[in-house]
Amino acid sequence: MAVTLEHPTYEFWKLTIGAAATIGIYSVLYRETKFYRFFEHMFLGLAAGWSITALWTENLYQNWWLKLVGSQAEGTEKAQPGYWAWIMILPLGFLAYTIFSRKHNWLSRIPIGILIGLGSGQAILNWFKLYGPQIDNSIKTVVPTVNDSALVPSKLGADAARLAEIANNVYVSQAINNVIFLFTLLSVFSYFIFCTEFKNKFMKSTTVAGRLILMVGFGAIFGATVMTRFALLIDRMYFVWVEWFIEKVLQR
Amino acid sequence: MQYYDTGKYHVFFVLVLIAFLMFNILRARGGKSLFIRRIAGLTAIDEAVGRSTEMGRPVLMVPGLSGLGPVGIQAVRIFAYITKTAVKFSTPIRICLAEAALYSVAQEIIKDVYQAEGVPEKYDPTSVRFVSDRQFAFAAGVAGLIYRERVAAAFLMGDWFAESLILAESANAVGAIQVAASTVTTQTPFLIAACDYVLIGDEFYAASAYLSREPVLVGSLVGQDWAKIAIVALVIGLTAVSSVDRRVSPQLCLVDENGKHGQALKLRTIDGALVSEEKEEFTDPRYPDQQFVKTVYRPVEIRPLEDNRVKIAFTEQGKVVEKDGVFRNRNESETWSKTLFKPRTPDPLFPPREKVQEDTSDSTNGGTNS
Amino acid sequence: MNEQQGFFHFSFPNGSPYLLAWIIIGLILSCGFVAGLFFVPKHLRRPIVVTGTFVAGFYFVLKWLWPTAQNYSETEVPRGFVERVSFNIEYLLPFVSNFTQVLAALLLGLGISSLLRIHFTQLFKKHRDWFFSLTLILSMIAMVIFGIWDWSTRMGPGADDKIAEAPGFVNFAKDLLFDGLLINLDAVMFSIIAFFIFSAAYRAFRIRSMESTILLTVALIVMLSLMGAIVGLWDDQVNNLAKSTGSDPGGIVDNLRLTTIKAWIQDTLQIPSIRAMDLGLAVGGLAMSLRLWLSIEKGVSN
Amino acid sequence: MPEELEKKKSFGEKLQSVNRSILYLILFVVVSVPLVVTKFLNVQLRCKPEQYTKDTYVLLRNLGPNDTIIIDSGFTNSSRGENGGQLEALLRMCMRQKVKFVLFSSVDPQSPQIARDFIRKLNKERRAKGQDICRRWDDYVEMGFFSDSPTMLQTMGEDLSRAWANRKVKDQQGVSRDVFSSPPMKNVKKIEDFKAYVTIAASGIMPTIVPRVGAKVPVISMITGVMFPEQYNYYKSGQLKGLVNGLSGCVELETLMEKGIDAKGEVGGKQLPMQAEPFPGEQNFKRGMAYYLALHVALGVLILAVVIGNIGMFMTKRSSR
Repeated sequence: MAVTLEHPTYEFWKLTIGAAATIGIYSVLYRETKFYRFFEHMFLGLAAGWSITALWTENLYQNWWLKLVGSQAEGTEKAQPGYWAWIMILPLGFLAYTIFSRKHNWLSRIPIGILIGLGSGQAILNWFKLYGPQIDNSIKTVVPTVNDSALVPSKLGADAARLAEIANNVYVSQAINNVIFLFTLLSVFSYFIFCTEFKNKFMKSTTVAGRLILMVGFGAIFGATVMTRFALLIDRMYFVWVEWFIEKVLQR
Repeated sequence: MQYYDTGKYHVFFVLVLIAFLMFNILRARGGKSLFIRRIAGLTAIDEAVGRSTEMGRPVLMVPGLSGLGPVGIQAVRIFAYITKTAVKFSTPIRICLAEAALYSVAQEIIKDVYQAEGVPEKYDPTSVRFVSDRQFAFAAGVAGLIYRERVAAAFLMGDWFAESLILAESANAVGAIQVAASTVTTQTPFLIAACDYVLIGDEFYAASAYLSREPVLVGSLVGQDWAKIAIVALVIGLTAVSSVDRRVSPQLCLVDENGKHGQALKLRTIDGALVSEEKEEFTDPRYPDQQFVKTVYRPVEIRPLEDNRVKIAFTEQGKVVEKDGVFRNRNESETWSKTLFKPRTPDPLFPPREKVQEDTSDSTNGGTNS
Repeated sequence: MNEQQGFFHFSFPNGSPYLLAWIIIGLILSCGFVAGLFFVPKHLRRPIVVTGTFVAGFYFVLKWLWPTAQNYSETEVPRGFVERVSFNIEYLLPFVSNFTQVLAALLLGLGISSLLRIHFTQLFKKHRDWFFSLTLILSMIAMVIFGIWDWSTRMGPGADDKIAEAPGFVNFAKDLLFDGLLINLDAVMFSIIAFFIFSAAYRAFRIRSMESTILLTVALIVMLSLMGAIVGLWDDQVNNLAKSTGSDPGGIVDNLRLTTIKAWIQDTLQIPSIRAMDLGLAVGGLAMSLRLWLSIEKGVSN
Repeated sequence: MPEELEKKKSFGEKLQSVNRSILYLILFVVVSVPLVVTKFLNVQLRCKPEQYTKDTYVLLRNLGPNDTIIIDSGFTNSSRGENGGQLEALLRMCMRQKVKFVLFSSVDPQSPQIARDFIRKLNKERRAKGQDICRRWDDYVEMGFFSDSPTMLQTMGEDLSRAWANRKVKDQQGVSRDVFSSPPMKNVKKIEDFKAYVTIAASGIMPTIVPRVGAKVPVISMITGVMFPEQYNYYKSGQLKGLVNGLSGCVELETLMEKGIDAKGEVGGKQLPMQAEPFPGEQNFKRGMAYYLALHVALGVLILAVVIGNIGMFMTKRSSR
């Protein structure tokens, strides 16, 4: 049988190297050792190397080279013409490297300026698409539309029409929640007003409340994030203990 | 496209915000002095730099993974100010970047700072360094630098992602003062947990204005406040409107049947009365032997008009009735308002265009090759 | 390609001599243009940069403001001026995106050169860390060589499958460097955060001030609500309570469920607070983009 | 720190200032042990699916062999702990329901490779079980990595045929052919023809995707817990049709695959017609459940540590009074 990338012996050594790297990096938790430094620099080197590789294989080849020289017909695919004008981007790009010259480094600002322009233009273009719905969604009804029950009735066993009715009415409790929602939004906003120092008592307290409620949001984020971090650690440990040690070394 | 995606008024709204910004920028440029309130975290900068001067250890500045964009450049502007202070005490600085383009900008800006302070010879080009554009390689590299050079102050400001805590805790471990700011709200709590001073949210954009007091920046900061107030006003106003009219005027709204997609839409007025309803027997392929009955609410036609108004035709006791009404996203479970923005049904206002002959569409359009 | 008669065209079929000729001409032309820039007088420099920035941004701003016809498709003829313009805006989009990527990609060298500069100096000055700098440089070179080589072996129909059956040395090398090392190093560095979060939480979560207390409490609730077993036990208690009080499960008792409490916190407090913060940042970002686009931000274009 | 200093400390102070490396060691142990335990005697903890997970499941479970979805898998090994389980569950559902999918990544160039490995792994399983496997070109196509996702997605949202013009994918013989000629794209002419756009990522790419394609195709986001609160906004504002929250979300999905959702929306309920069937007789609890116990223990220990720290603080306060 030909030795493939799935060959057990190869896989074993691959995983072993992975495990070694794991321990090497974790050693920094104890202190910054030579062991860590070695893996850190290897990491940086590999990363840089991969960036260069990907620069050609993932980006320039597809987006520049093929467009420049075109392609022959292949399979069911018809040939693509080459657009010679793409060559003109090279000198423009290399203008950026004038940054190392003391005399002409202003030229490097041309390509960079263009990139900045493109970036900020797109930011303006997508601004409302991104934040509009969020504003739109902050508009809630603060007056209940029905008074028959304060709480939202149970949805269990309700038929579609009833569900729709529940979904489309604002009950007293919801109205209260919406008021809280609105207050939260406004108080946090008030905390981020910079052009004035709030003098009157109400606004002062609102600002303080805004900061406190922010902490609620942060707390929730923290709680949610802890799960991810632990999940990733667990996965690493799973790799080291189960996938490598138990399954490969102990062959269980 | 925005006209159809979000309606004219939304574009108008953004234009208003932009107008506020420009107006205030011009006003400030015109020499009008504007007030900015104190921002707590920023007063710590001098303290931190001073401390690292005493200890003779470098000041570390990292803009996270920010690329060449608003955030990254904003961060570098703040670093420029910090560098200015550091140059005064000739404290060594380290700026670690994760993007090549931003690296070149930062190098320029920092070099200019040394020039402006009259000590261009003191500028060490390796003090501004590109570490890696790969998130965790970057984190590993900067963490290593923190441990090796035992930085005395760390400024972590910009687009922070998972790596934030790695750097914050490493810096904490070597006992550095840390001032942090993140535009990525999900990372702020960790910076709060691990750092000494944190600029929350918008304070990051306020910082450079606060520090440099440049008219343009101050003006735009005031403009930002106006814009925020405008947003608040919009929210309050529309809340009031919606609360009232939702209370009094019956409106149309579409309900997606038990949350599933691609199902018949139900049409009812806001006071709960059904507009059009048919009972329908159906079988589910999964249970061939059983018959189910469901009520189907099927508008005949939904034609979007401008700014969220739609005309709806539906059958009422057999005959077709037309109504039009305003649609606003009333409760989060509803998602139709998004689909209403872009009409699915061909719009009668736009009769189909005539077709061009095939395959003359390519070339003749420099390099577009779409 | 029925327009091959005539010397000037924007595009030529792959491998045609005209294409090569025009590529060379294009190169000469653009180099000439760039060379011309070297002799631009001082007072014209800023205007050039500013114009470049403005024009680049203007495309998207125009795309934003210009009314776009519905269901644009290349096979249709525009009606009137407005549609013609909007059609062209749409038509340019892929080109602009490509242009952005390529230009941004060409700048990577700046970063790499900075990296190499630092480590080569360490290497040649026999700095105490010279060995590690050597490691960095070697692993970088190795990755580039094997990365590109491996990629080139995967060109052409069926190559991937052939390699899957009988990979060559280069494929092993790349697999080892990339999947074996780089990917794992990524994962390790990511997972190490768990340790830091642990120590940070232990240090920071003290009931000292109002703020930290709130942070702590909410975090605890959310954490508990992520532990299915805990949630299960808790909900059982709530169900029993509901039964004993005889209230329907949708009723008031239901609000005591851990997930309900968490959901309430998220919907009523977290969402608006974070949203307000995000909108603040959004406005800041808008202002910054505007300043950058119009080049009134100091230090970047002047 | 030196011994004598250690001695001077009161018990309360000690509780407050446990050495970092000790904390790290504790965490290391409490994470490792449960994993091994689960490995050998598979523990199954209970779990209560959230509404957004249910939405996801309902949407995906009701797809059929003629439906095509987009799987935008943007994660690398570094977030495998959460996204890996999610992708595994998703692929299992697709394979069992014969749902066709278009696989690409708008986030990271390596992600396609990772996804490929997952498919290979699952196919190995299916072969072992004697089920038919999921074939490239017939059942799914790989579009690779879109290096400039924002603009690519923009174009996709506006005109798919233009966005994917001249995009080649490999067929079973490995010959590159036009993507639109592949079986999964049989019924797909424009973005609306996809039944869902499922993105699995560790980064906040939702702001990129939602405004560009969100209005035209139901977007489902399988995300790490970190991104959850941010993405939850999009779910609440209806821009996301489904959401899977990290590891717990993954376990929820597995639970739903085991139990299904009935007409009333109850998990494991029997009221017909089911909103979403379970997968009876299949092995539904996989990676998610393998990690679940360890997660519980780790979180427990974290809470304990916080409590101990606070106790220590109060003890010192009292003694200083």
